[in-house]
Amino acid sequence: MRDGVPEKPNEMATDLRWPAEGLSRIPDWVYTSEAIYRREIERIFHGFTWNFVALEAELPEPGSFKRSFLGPTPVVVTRDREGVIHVVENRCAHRGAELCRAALGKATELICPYHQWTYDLAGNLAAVPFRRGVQNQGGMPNDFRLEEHGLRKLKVATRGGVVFASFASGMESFEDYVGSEILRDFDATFDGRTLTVLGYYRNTIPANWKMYHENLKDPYHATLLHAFLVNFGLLVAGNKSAMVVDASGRHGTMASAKPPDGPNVDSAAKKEMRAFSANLRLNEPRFLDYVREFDSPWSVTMQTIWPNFIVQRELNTLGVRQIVPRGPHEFLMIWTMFGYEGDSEEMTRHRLRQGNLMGPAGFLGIEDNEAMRFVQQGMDRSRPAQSLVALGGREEGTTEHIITEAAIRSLYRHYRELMDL
Amino acid sequence: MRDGVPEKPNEMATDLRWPAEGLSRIPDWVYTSEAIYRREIERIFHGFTWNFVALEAELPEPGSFKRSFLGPTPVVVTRDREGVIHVVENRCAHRGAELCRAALGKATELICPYHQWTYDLAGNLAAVPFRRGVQNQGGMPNDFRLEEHGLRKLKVATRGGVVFASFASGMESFEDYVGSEILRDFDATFDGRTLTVLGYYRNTIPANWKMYHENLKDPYHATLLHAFLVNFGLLVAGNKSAMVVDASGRHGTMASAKPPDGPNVDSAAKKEMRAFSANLRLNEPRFLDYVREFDSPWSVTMQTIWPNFIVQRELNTLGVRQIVPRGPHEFLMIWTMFGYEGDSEEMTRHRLRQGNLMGPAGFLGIEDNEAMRFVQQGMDRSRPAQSLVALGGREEGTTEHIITEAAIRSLYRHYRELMDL
Amino acid sequence: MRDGVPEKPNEMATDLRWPAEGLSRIPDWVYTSEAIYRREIERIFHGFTWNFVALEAELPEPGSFKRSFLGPTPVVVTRDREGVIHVVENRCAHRGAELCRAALGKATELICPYHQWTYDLAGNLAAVPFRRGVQNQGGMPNDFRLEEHGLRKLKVATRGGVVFASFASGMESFEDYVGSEILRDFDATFDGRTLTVLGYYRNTIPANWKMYHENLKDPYHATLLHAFLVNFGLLVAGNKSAMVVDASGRHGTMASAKPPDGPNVDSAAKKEMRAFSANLRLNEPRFLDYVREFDSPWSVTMQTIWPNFIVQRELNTLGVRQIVPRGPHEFLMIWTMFGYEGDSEEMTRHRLRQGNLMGPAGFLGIEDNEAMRFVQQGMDRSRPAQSLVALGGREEGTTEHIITEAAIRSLYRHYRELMDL
Amino acid sequence: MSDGRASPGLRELRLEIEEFNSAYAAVLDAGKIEEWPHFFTEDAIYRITGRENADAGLPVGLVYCEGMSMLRDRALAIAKTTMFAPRYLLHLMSNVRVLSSSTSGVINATANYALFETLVDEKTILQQVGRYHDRFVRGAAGLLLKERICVYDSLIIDTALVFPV
Amino acid sequence: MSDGRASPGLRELRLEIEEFNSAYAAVLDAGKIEEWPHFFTEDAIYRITGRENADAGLPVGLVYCEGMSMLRDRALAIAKTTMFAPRYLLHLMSNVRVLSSSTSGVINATANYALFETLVDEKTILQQVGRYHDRFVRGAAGLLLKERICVYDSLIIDTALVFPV
Amino acid sequence: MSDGRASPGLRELRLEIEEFNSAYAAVLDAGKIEEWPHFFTEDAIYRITGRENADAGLPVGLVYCEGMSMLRDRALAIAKTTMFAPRYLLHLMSNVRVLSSSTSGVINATANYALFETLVDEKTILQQVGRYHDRFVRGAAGLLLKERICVYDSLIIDTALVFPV
Ligand code: FES
Ligand code: FES
Ligand code: FES
Ligand SMILES: [Fe+3]
Ligand SMILES: [Fe+3]
Ligand SMILES: [Fe+3]
Repeated sequence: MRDGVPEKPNEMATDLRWPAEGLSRIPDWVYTSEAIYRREIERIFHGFTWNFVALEAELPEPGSFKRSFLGPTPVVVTRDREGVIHVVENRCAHRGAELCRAALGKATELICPYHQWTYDLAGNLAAVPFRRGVQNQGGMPNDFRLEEHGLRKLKVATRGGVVFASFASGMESFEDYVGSEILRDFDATFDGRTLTVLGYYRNTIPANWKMYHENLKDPYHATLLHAFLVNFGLLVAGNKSAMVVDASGRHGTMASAKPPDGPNVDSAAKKEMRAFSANLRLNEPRFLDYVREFDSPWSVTMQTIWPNFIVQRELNTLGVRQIVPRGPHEFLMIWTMFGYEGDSEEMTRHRLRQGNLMGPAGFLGIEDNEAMRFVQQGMDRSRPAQSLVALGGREEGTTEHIITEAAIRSLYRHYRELMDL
Repeated sequence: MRDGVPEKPNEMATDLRWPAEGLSRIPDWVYTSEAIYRREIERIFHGFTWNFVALEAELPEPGSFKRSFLGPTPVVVTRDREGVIHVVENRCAHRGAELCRAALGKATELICPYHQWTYDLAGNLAAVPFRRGVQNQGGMPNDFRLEEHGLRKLKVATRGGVVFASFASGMESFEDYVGSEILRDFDATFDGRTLTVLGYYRNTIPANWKMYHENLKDPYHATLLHAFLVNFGLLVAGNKSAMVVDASGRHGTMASAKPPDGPNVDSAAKKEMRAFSANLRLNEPRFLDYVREFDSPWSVTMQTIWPNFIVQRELNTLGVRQIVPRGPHEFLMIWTMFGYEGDSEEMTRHRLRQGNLMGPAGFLGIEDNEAMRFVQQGMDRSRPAQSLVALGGREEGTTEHIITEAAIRSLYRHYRELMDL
Repeated sequence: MRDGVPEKPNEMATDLRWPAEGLSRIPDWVYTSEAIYRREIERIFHGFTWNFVALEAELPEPGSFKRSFLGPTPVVVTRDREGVIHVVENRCAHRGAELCRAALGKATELICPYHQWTYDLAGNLAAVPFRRGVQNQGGMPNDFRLEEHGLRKLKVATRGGVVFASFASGMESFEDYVGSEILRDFDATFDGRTLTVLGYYRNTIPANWKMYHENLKDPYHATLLHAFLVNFGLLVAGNKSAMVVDASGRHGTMASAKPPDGPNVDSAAKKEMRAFSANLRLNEPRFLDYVREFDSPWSVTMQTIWPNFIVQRELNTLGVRQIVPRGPHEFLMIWTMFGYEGDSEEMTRHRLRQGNLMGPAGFLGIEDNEAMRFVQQGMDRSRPAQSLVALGGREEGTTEHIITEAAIRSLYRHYRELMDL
Repeated sequence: MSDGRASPGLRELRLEIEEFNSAYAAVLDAGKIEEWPHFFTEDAIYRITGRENADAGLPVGLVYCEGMSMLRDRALAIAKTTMFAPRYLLHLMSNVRVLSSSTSGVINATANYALFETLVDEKTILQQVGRYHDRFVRGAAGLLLKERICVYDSLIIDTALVFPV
Repeated sequence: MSDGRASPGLRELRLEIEEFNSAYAAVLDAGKIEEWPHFFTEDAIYRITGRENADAGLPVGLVYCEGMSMLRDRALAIAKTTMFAPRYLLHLMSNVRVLSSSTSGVINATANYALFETLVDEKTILQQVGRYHDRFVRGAAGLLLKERICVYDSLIIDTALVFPV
Repeated sequence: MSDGRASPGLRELRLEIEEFNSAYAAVLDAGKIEEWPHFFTEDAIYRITGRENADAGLPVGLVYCEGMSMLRDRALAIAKTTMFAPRYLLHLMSNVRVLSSSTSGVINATANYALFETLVDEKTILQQVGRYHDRFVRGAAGLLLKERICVYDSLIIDTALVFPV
C-alpha cells in the first residue's frame, strides 16, 4: 500500500450494528474492520463457496502446476500423470514452509526446499529423506504414517475449462452453486472451444475486496463514470441491457448489447451525462467492432461469481479476474486474458487491440480502479458513516434497466445472513 | 514511515494510569497508544476546537476551493458565488467517495467522479443523474430529498484572513476560544494587510503530533538545540523573551526580542551552551536583519493554537503550519509561507532568504524535526517509562523567562481533563 | 518488510492452547501472535537472560561507544576512562530522546542533542544546562538530584572478549547461564587471542526470530538444504557430528568435523540427498581448506546462546551474530566478522575468502534466509495449523547424529515453561 | 563481443538515442500526452507488458497500440475522456544499449527505466521498473520509434497505470 | 525539433554537463558540503522547491540562496551548527537535456534525479525525485552553475532535507 | 579540477565504461550469471561491502572473490547449487566518473547504481543503492575489470543478496 492507512476514528467503539434503514444503507465498518475481514475469510473464502483458482489451459500437460490463492491463502493447482487436476494448500506438512515458489511450471512431484519432503502431484507425502535415520540413528518414529501428513487437499470443480476449489466438504455442484441463469452466460463464454492464454495483468487496489463486486453490480456507474463508453457509443442509458442476479443474490451478470447503429443518445439522457461530448471521434473506431461469435443476445457480459471470480466478455476481448484479498484495505487482482484455439492471427490481434479497454491501464479499468480507491479513502478517513444504496428503491434481484442498485442490495442480503450482521 | 515501528513491549498491559507525580511526568503511552490516539480524534479534533483549514488568500475568488484536513479527516474549503467560505467533509453522500482530488482549484460545483452526484459550493446536493430513472425505470425513490443528502457541513470562523473550522456545534467564537492574550500576537501578524501566498512545504515527522506543540511550548530547547540562534545572536538565554499561555492552558506564544546590538552572551550563559562557538561568522549576516513592520515588542513570535495550528513570525519570514495527525507515530506538517500585498520585491526576497531558517530544510527546522524523531523513537523502542517535565518546578502558565517547562504542564493539565486521564 | 503481512485468519480466535501432541507439534501462533511477541520481550529479552551487545574489540579504548540492542530495545555500550564497560538504555532521562545516533564512536560523555543533558560514560547524569536557571529564574527545583536521573543501567558480563548485558538484577554468572558444555566450545573460539573486527553485515529476515534458533538446532536441514556442503564434502549425513544441548534446553552447539579425505558419501545417503550431484567441481577448492587453529575436535561449531546470540566458527571463517527482533514477523541480524590479532595477511584473506559461505550473500546463508522466509509465509498465509517436530521421536537433549529435531524440542520445553504455554 | 558490448561505431547512435529518450521522458513527465505520438512512425507498435508475458512469449499488452491512429486514440482517451486523480510522474532512464544497426536502417536498442508516481498528499512510489526494447528508424527530423515494447519487472501495478511509459 | 530533441551541436555540452553533474553528486554524496559552493558562480541562484510551487509560479524555496555568500553560509551552517542524525546520501542523475545555448554563453539544461537517504539501522528511503532546471556559464575551470532550481515531485519530505540536492 | 571534473581527454573512456556497465547490467539482469566472470581479468578482485566497512577500512565482503576461479565458483554455486526463490533483478547505473587513467593503462572509475528486486507476487523493492569503485584495464576485446568494489549505502540487506551486483 502507499502510506499507512490512518486510524479510523471510533472504529473500535463501533458495535457493528447494521443501520436501521436496512439494505438501503451500508455501514463503513464492513469495508474497514479487521474483525469483519477475519470473519469473511473464515465464513466466505474458507467456507461454502467455489473459488476460482486456474484455467485448465494454464495446466496444459501432466505435471503442469500453478501457484494460486483461495482468498488470501496460497494454494497449488496441479495436473497429475493421469491428467487429473488437484488443488492443495501451499504449505509443507513438516515445518510449514510455503514450498511452491514459481508462478507456473512443470514438475513430477512437489519438493519442499527446506528438508526436501516430497509430495506427489495429488499432495500425498511420498518421501521423507532419511526417514529411517542414518546408521540406525534418528529418523521418523515407527508410528509415522506418510498418508497422515500430506498437503491439505481441497475440493475441485471444473466447467468449460475453468477450475474452482473449496476448503469446504459436502459442497453442492458448481452448477447448483451458480444457478442456471448465471450458468447460461458463463457457458456462452466457455462454449467448449479450447482456451488459449494471451497473458496476465496483476494489480493491487487499495480498497476493500467487496467493492469490486459492487462495482460490477452497479450498472448505474457505467454510463456516468465511463465517458469512453458513452462518447463512443458502447453503452448509453436506454440501450438494451440487464443486471442479472441469481436466486441467492451473490452472483451477477451485467449485460448489455452494443447498439448496432452506433451511439444513439436521446437528448434527455445526454443532459444527464456530463461525460458526453458530441465532438469526440476515434481515429481507429474499428478496434471497438464487435465480431459476433457467442450464442448470446449480449455483446458484453461481466459476470461476478462469488466470492473471487469475474468473467469479462467485453465485445471480443476476454479475460477472467481473480480477487485475492489482503486485509480490509487492499486486494490483489490477477487477470488472465485469453482467446480460443483456432483464432485467426487477425482475431487474436483484434482481441489484443480491444484489450486497451480493460485492465489496470484500460480506458475503463483505470476509472474503476481509481473510483474504488476514492471510496475506500472516504471510508477510511472520514468520520464514521454509511453509504446510500437507494437507487431503484427497495427492488432487489434481476433488473432490465441500469439506473438501480438492486443487485448490490441482493448481495448484502446474502452477505448479512452469512456473516450474522 | 520508515521501518515499521517495533511493538512497544507491555503497551497492552499498560492500564493508562497517570504517574503519581502528576504534571511533572508524562507517561510514554500518550505518545504511543492507538486507543489514546482514537480518543484524541474524537474529543479533540472532532470535538470542541477550532481547527485551521485555510488562508483566505488561498481562495481568492468565487469558486476557489482547497483540499484540507481537520485532524486526519479530509475536508474541502470553498468560496461560493457570494464569496462566502464553506467547509465540508470530503466524502460523497452516495457511496462515500473522497470526491475532491486536487490540492487547489476553481469550480462552479463539486462533482463526485464515481456517479457524478453534484453538490453546490456550500455542500448542498444539487443534482443526482437519472434521479427519475430512464424510460420510467429506476431512479431514486419518490421520498428521496436532495436536502437530506448533502455533504457534511462544518462550522466556520475567520479572522485576519485565516479560516478555521469545527465539527462541533455551539462553538464559542474563535476570539473567546483563543483568548485576548493570544489574540494580541495573532493580530500583530494578521494585521489587516492582505496576505500573499509565497509557497508551500510539506513534510512528515515520525513522531506523535503533540510533540510539535510541546516543542513550541519549550523555550528551553531553543537556546540549547539551536546553535545557529545562539552563535548568530538571535536568541540567547537572558535575552528579553516570554512564554505566553492562555487561561485554558492549551494555546501559547513563544516570544523573543532580537537583541539590538547583536549577540550579547554573558560568560555564565556561554559555559552552559555547548552550542556556542565564538569564532563562527556568517558571510551574509543581513539575511538575519529584522525589518520592523509589526505592532509588537517581539521580533519573533511562534504561536501554537490548539489543536492543529502554528503561526510563525520569525523576524520577517512568515508562515502558518497545519498539523495533520496520521496515527500516534506520525504526523504531516503543511506549511504555507506568506507575505503581504504591497511588499516590495526586495522585501519579498528578504522574507524568502530568511526562509532558510525554517521548514524541513531550515537551519532550525531540521533540528526540531530530528529532535522529535529521536524522542518518539525513545518512546517507541525503550522499556515503558515516562518523561520528566520539572523545569521551573511546579509553575504553570505564562513566564517571562525561558528555563522552564511551565507551558507544557499547562497544556497537559488541559489535556488530562479533556481526555479523562 | 515487503508487502504488508496479510491478516492471519482466525488468529484472534486462537485461544493459545498448545496442541495435545505436546513437543512434537508447534502451533503457528508462536510465530505470528502480537500478544506472544510482547510476552517474549518481557519475559525473555527483558527477563533473566544474558544478551549479546558487543565485542570488546569494538570498544578499543577509553571513550569508545557502540549503539546496540537488547531485544528490540536500543542500548549504548561504553568503555569508561578506567576501561570499564557499561551498558545503558539509549533513552534520555529528560524527555526520552534516543540520544546516541552513531553506530560506533568515541566520546568523553553522552550528550542528548535536544537539551544537552549530559551523562558520563557510566550513564550518570553529570550536567543539566541552566539547572539553576538564569538570573534566578527557572531551572530545576531544589530537590532535583542528578543521581536520581541517570540513564537506565544494565548488568554486564564479559567472557573471552564478548560483552553481554541483562535488564534483570540478580542474574547468575554468564558461565552458569550457559553451562560447561556450551562454554567448552565458546572458549575454543574465544581462546584468549585478541579479536580483530573484519567487518559487518546486516540483514532483515521476514520471519519470526525464534526460527533462527530452530534453524541452528536443526542439523537435519544442513545435509538436505545445503547442496554446497554436500557436493563439496563439508557435511554429509554420516560424518562425525553432534547437536549439543545444555541442561536448560535453550542453548546449543551444532558441531561437525570435516572428513579429512574429502567427500565420502555412502551410496545409501546419496540417494536420500537430491542435492548431491557427483560431477560438480570447484575451481578453487582451497578456499574450503580447514587450517587447524582451535583446541576442538570440531572443524565447524555453530553456537546458539539464548536468546539473541550466535557464534559462527565455520572452518576458519568466524563471526558473531546478534538477533534484533522487530515484531513477530521480522528480525534484524547483525553480523560481526572477526579474526585474531597476529593473523598473517594470508590467514586474514583465507578467512575472508571462506566468508563466501556465510552471511546474507553466502552460499549457505542465502539458503537459510530464504527457507525461513518460506516458513514464515506458510505460517502467516495458510489456514491456522501447527508444524511437525517428530524427527528422532521423543528424544531431547544432546545427540551424536543429525537426523533429529531433539534440540528443537528441548528449546520448546524451556520456552513453554518460561512463557506459561 | 559475445557479451554484446557495443562497438565504438555504435556510440553516436547510443548518444542520439539517449537524447531521444530524454526528450520522450520530458514529454511524458510534463503530462503532454498528446505530443507523445510524435515519437513514433506511422506504422509503429507500442506495447507495455509484464516480464512474465515477455518471457513466455505471450502477446498481451497493458497498452497495445498498432499504428499512429491507435497511439493517437490512446492519447485522446487519456487526455479527454478518462477520469483519474491528478499525479506527478518522473522517469529515470539509463543503460541504453544499441544491439544492432542494420543496413535497412533499423536500429535495435534497449534501455532500463524506473517510473516514479506521486499522488496528492501521498509519498512518491516506485510505480515500475523495466526495460525498453526498441526498434528505431531515422526520419526527416531524427530518430523515430518503429517499435517500443516496455517490459516491466514490477508485475503488480499499483491501482492503475494511467499514462504510457 | 518541436519536441526539443537536442541538435548534435549540443551533444558535447550535454556530455560536459553529465560530467559536471557526476562531480556535483560525488561531492554531495561524500558529505563534502563545504566544497559544494565551488560548483556555482559568484552571483548564482540556488533553490529547492516543490513542483506545486514551481507550477504555480510561487517563489518559495526549502533552500533559497542568492549568491556565493549565501551558498557558503548554508554550507557553514550545515557543517558547523546544525544537529542531525548521521546519514548516507546517494544521487542517481539521468536524462540530461540541453535546451539552449545562447551566444551570451548561457546554457539552459535540465536533468532528472533521485535522492536516496539511509539512516543508521534503517532501510534506505527514496527521499525525493525531481528535476534540475539549470543555467550554466563557462568559467576558467569549466562549467559553473549560474542557477540551479531543484524541483521535486515528492512534495512530502520525510522529516528533514538536511543537505542540498 | 580540484573537485575532480573529468578532463575532456577522459570522455571517450567514460563513454566506453558506460557501455561496459550497460553490458554488465544486461548480463546480470538476464540472470546469465555464468557469463558474469567474462567482465573480469584473470587476477581480478571483486567485493561487495557496506559503506560502514569501506569507510572504516574493514576488508570483509558479502561477496569476496580473488581471481577468476573464485568468480567462476561464485557463478557455479549460484547457478547450480544454491536454493532461492525466483526473482527479477534490474540495475540502474548512472554518474560514471573516470578518476584517472595511468600510463600503466589502469583506469580508475566510479559509478552509482540502484538494484531493484521483484519476487513472485510481491512488489518491487529497492534492494540496494551504492557505488562501484572500479579499476579497468584494456584487454583484447575491450575493457576488463581488474577490480570492482561495490560499496552499498543500504546497510540492511532484505533477506538475501543472491546475485552479484
Ligand atoms: S519444512 Fe518442508 S521439508 Fe521441512
Ligand atoms: S459515490 Fe459519489 S456519486 Fe456515487
Ligand atoms: S530530551 Fe534529552 S535533554 Fe531533553
Ligand atoms: Fe466500470
Ligand atoms: Fe526549535
Ligand atoms: Fe543452514
